[in-house]
Amino acid sequence: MAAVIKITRDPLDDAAVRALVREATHASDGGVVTFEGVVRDHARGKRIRYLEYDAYPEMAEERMAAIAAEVEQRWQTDHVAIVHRIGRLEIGECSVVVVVACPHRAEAFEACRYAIDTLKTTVPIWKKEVAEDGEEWVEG
Amino acid sequence: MAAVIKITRDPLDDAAVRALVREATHASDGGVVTFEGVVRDHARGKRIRYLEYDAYPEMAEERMAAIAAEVEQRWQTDHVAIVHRIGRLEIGECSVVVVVACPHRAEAFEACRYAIDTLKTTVPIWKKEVAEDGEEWVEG
Amino acid sequence: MQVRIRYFAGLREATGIEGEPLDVPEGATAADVRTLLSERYPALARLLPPCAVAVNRSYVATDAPLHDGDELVFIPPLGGG
Amino acid sequence: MQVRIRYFAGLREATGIEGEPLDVPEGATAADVRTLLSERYPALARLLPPCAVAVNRSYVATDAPLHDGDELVFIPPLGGG
Repeated sequence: MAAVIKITRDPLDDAAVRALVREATHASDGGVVTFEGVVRDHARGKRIRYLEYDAYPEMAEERMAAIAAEVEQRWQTDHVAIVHRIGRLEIGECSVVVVVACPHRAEAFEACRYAIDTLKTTVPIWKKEVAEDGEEWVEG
Repeated sequence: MAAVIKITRDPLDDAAVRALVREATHASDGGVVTFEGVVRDHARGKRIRYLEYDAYPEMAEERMAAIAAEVEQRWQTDHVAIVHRIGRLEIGECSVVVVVACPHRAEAFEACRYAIDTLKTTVPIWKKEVAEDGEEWVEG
Repeated sequence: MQVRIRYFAGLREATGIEGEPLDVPEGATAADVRTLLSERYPALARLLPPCAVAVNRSYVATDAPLHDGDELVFIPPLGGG
Repeated sequence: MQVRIRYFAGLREATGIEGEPLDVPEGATAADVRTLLSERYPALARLLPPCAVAVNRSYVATDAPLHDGDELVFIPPLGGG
């Protein structure tokens, strides 16, 4: 398959996450690792009300596809899904899902970890924390 | 919460996996890592028809609880679910689910990896591969 | 004294039973039981040597002495995950 | 020559627009545009220095020369994940 890559405004709810896991998992895969980023109720000592994500969508999807291509080369799997939601997200909602399916689990863990780490440092997506005492675009 | 620990004969289907992710994830958690073991269509050069898992259930659940306790101590999270299915499993079905939710993703990845690695080497569960040309209880 | 044996996986298939009570001499060890069972069930003779030993759900050394009422399980190479 | 600027996140809030065409001299660089924009939008003066630069969706050095028709985006510190 080609990797599933998407910037979306749709909720990454249970059905959406399971659909990604199913799309990524093939009959040759024995281990599937899924990372979900979830909106926390506090950060930097502040109580968060909600988050607002923005992206440079065309470039973000190109960078995410580049990550999937690197994963494919280094871990020999193209069974990868990387989806990031933008717009307003409430506490407990999922901002990003990365799924990697491999024949064996070690590769799936490494590749999934690599993908989310690299996403955070290279993909043009931004986060505004709306806290009880103000709002701010924050790094990380 | 107390960790969710279970040996079960019920399918680990989409609804079951999502229920575990939801049980594990709390408002303080920003990263959730889920490992799913899936029945592959081949192993050791054989085409697999299905697998049969067996367990020493009381001891298996005790060992799984011990893994969760170690995770709690080392990574400071008790937001852990470890569930292993036994009985007959078809290709593509899920045999084991490990979910770890943490404030930050590095801990969630490490703890989830530790839990499944330790499960494989310490929890009394066995696997019979039923292949096209015979069946065998196999290690690993 | 008497211990309770339970069989799982290949050991259950080889014996055809889920478990059984077993009379053993005072001070007997899991290694002694292994010898005894290998005689009773020839199919176990090649299956037991690679097994670990659990007594009352904890891994123990093969030469640890058993006690009356113990639950003894031979643990074949693991296949979970 | 003319380049097209697009604004995201804090830069969009500071300018109040999604983007704009911008006439720049031949050989101008992203650094030159940064100076120009900081004068036009005082609110950008403190936001642009930490930004990386993307031209036509690829990261480039701040002093790389721009070309007519380029899409130029200043990339504030990332917050994805």
